[in-house]
Amino acid sequence: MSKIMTLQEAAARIHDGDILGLGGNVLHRAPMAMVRELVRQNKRDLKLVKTAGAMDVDMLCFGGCVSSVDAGFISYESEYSLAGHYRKAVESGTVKGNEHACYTVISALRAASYGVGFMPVKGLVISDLIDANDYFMRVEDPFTKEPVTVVKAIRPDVAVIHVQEADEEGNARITGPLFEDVLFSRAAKRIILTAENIVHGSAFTGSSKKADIPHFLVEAVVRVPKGAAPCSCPGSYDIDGKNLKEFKGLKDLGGLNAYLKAFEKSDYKG
Amino acid sequence: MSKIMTLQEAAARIHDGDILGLGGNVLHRAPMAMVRELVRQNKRDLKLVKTAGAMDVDMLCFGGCVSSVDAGFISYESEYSLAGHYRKAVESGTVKGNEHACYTVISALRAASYGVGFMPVKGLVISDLIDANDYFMRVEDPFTKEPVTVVKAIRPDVAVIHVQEADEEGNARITGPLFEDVLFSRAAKRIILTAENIVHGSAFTGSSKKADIPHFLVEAVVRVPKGAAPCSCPGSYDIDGKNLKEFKGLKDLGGLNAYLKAFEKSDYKG
Amino acid sequence: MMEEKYRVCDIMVCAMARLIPDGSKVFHGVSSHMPMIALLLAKALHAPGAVHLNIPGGTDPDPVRLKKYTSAGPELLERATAYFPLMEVFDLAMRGELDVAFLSGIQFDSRGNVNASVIGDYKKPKVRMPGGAGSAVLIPTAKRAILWRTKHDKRTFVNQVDFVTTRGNVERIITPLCIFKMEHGEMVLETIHPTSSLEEVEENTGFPIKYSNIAYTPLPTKEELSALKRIDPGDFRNIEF
Amino acid sequence: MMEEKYRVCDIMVCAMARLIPDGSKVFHGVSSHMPMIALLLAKALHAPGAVHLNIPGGTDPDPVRLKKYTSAGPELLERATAYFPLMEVFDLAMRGELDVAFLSGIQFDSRGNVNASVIGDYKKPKVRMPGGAGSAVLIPTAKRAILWRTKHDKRTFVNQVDFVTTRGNVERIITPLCIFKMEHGEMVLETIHPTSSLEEVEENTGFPIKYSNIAYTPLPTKEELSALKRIDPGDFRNIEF
Repeated sequence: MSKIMTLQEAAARIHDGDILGLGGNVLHRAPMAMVRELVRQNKRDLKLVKTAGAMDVDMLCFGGCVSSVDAGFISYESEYSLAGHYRKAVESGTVKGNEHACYTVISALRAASYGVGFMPVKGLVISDLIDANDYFMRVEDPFTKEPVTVVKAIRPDVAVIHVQEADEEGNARITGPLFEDVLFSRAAKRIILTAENIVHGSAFTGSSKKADIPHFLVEAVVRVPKGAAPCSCPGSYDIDGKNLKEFKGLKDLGGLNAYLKAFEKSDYKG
Repeated sequence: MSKIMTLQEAAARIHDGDILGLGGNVLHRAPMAMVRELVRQNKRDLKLVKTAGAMDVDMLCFGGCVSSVDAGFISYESEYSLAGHYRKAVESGTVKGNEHACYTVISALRAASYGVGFMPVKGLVISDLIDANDYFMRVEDPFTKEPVTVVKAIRPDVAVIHVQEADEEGNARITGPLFEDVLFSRAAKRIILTAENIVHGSAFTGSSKKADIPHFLVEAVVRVPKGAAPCSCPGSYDIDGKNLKEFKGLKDLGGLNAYLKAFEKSDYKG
Repeated sequence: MMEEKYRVCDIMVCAMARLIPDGSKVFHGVSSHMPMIALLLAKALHAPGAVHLNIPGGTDPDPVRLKKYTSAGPELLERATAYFPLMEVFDLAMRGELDVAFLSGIQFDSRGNVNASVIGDYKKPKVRMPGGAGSAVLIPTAKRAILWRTKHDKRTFVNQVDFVTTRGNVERIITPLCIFKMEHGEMVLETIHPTSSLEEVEENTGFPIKYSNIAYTPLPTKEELSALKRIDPGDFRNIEF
Repeated sequence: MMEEKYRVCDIMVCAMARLIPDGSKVFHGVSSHMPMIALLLAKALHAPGAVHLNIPGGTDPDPVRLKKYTSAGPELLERATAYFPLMEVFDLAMRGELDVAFLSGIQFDSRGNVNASVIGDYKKPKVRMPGGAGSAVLIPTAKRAILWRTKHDKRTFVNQVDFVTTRGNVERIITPLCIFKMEHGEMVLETIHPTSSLEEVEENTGFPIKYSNIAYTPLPTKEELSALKRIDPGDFRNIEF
């Protein structure tokens, strides 16, 4: 059964208020085409989840689509530096910045993927984060009676993952680093894939490198070549630094809309 | 730094009383050469851990090497059927049969690999196993206040894993099903590899399929072609049914010793 | 009603196959030739989109040749689409997304209790069984837990199991004589195999047989039998007998 | 003491490299060009057996060309021996087996508290920082947590951090002016870079400087500088300045 649809159709399956997991890491394999479409569709109240986000989180904050961000790190790394829109949104109180260690995001996603409500985390020992956030709690190890911090499960309503190859049923293979994407594909209730290339299923059955994400976890597949640009897509393209700088220079929503408009042809060519 | 050593030397690193994880699953890629050597070296009081064991667990029970078995299933599957020595050892009280669901072994190993003392397990709801075993406990989810069963971490002192390829530093690649072996390599304190082939490290660095087990987790590497026989080793050989039947027909320790003797040349050829 | 030419193993496997809807995610474990073959049969006939999940982790394998000695071998990775091994299948079930799990046990009672552990005292048992493998966590979590057992006698179907490895959520138990179905917490006779009879079921069951009407398990069709020969030329569906 | 031809970034990177013993398992994360290059330098010189762990998961990569914009890119899988991604590195640390973690923060006080989170109220902060990434769990669990920061002023080295992202187990902090070392729960001046002075350190630090004797950070050797040119021809070790 083909799950191929347009970017617009797939984005329409992400609803205001959803907990949204974003694949990739910092400027690598972020699902940028979907992020752009979510801004175009004027989504509201998205609750973002990612270990280390950058332009994706920043753009959604710029677009006013976000009510909270659960993450360990939000920045463009050293060359492109701070995520100004995210920062301003948290400082102005329009977005709740739920700080995690990257590992507690992983632990929270592991809990969701194991169907349990929480996960013990060894390393979170002394931190103001524990008392400042209701998703951390200090409990007693039931066997050793030692204190241990636990993190509450995060089960995204939907996760968007950009992959290099998917077949029309949703089997997908990632080239290069997996980051937390395979974990997201297990932890989230629904998975939307954007893919550089739609391949025939025999690409997986005939290879020793099987699909990383099996079709039965996937709800929608969108063909979007350059779907991670201007971020990198390992094996396909590196970042587009000029475009990144252009985005970082945008002053207002008018500028953002024009920027998004310029991507439409590429994002919709499918 | 080369970690290559003889089977005898590697087996000497497994001590009486150790919690011993065994790689592979039922009759596939079990570390049989090491199992044979442990019996030859007359190990005692080993606490075995495996999701689904067969000849490996049965032989160690036959040799009197075992004090407990934590597992979900011990049997040779349908054609070769029951694990008689294991069964007798538990029924006579010389071996403690700590029954798990296979998944609770996995959960216990996950806890160890995450450095925590326990792991919540969704599915273990109604079962006499919970009260019969001190490694299960019913607790309250600290967030939802719902009841949940937790399993105590199992951190093997050492795990023995038979792989198709390893380099002399201990980087190792598994062909075919991984079973729980990668998890064992993270959960156990020390890892001993037996390998069909010793390859050059460039086999991993030059390939897109990297090592499944990195060298820094590994303490010893032993070259043992046919090291899983008479069990199967995917990509290398299938089971030796005749030998399996011979083993199952053994009546006493004298028979076992003769059987083990016959393997010495093959096990020690290195 | 007796049909000489039909074998119980074929009746059981076909019955199991028909319980698999198209598109469902289905797991079988070790020592599970009958459900493995049933699943391959279902996929070959009415349920091409059923998802075959197994221990080695090959999703929807297309194995050249099944093995007689194992249902957890590397051939289940052959021409598979994705790698989704045992631990992930368990996780899937824990998330409530596993549609069908085929499991077994050694003792069953009329209230859906399953014993795969011990006869006698747990610490020093009279009989130590192989163990429940996935049963204790999969029977409660799979949307549908379908059990099969190739023995049907009063030591297997008992009034009260010696040890509750797990309880509840058993949908059906397929035996050499009949199919039981759980209804309102109680095991009810659903159909009798045409190779058996109500009397035989009653004589070999350690609890009183309840039923609303007497129905018979449909016999394998020609199409099913011919597909079975192709899928299982070694007749491994018969090894438990 | 001032040596015109030496750059602070080289002094810092060489100091970090020398803290890496041969055979140790070392992790760096995002925004971490300096420790990444320090680790590659250590491996090229005195610590060939140090294990390079990173976010993309390439163990001991031999990247053709580092990238200016990232220390978490796919080039860190190039010619790597094993795939051991971020979540596994965290697990390794939780098991007490990660030898060295290079981390950072925005504010530090003399008792080893690290703030990478916020200035002001956590819920509605005056300044929302990028976040501690791995710091909150790695600083307590790595055998050695080594911090670096390319700013050294009174807003960075404060009397009391605004928010404790994590505390304790900080071994050293390497700054553009000096190296601090934690001793008995207190940050002590270990060495001053030859490009700086005690006065400069004191003027730019928000807590009183403690030291037992005045020592200077050894300058980069010719061998180190020449290896640095080979490893980091793009001079990415300087991008934080």
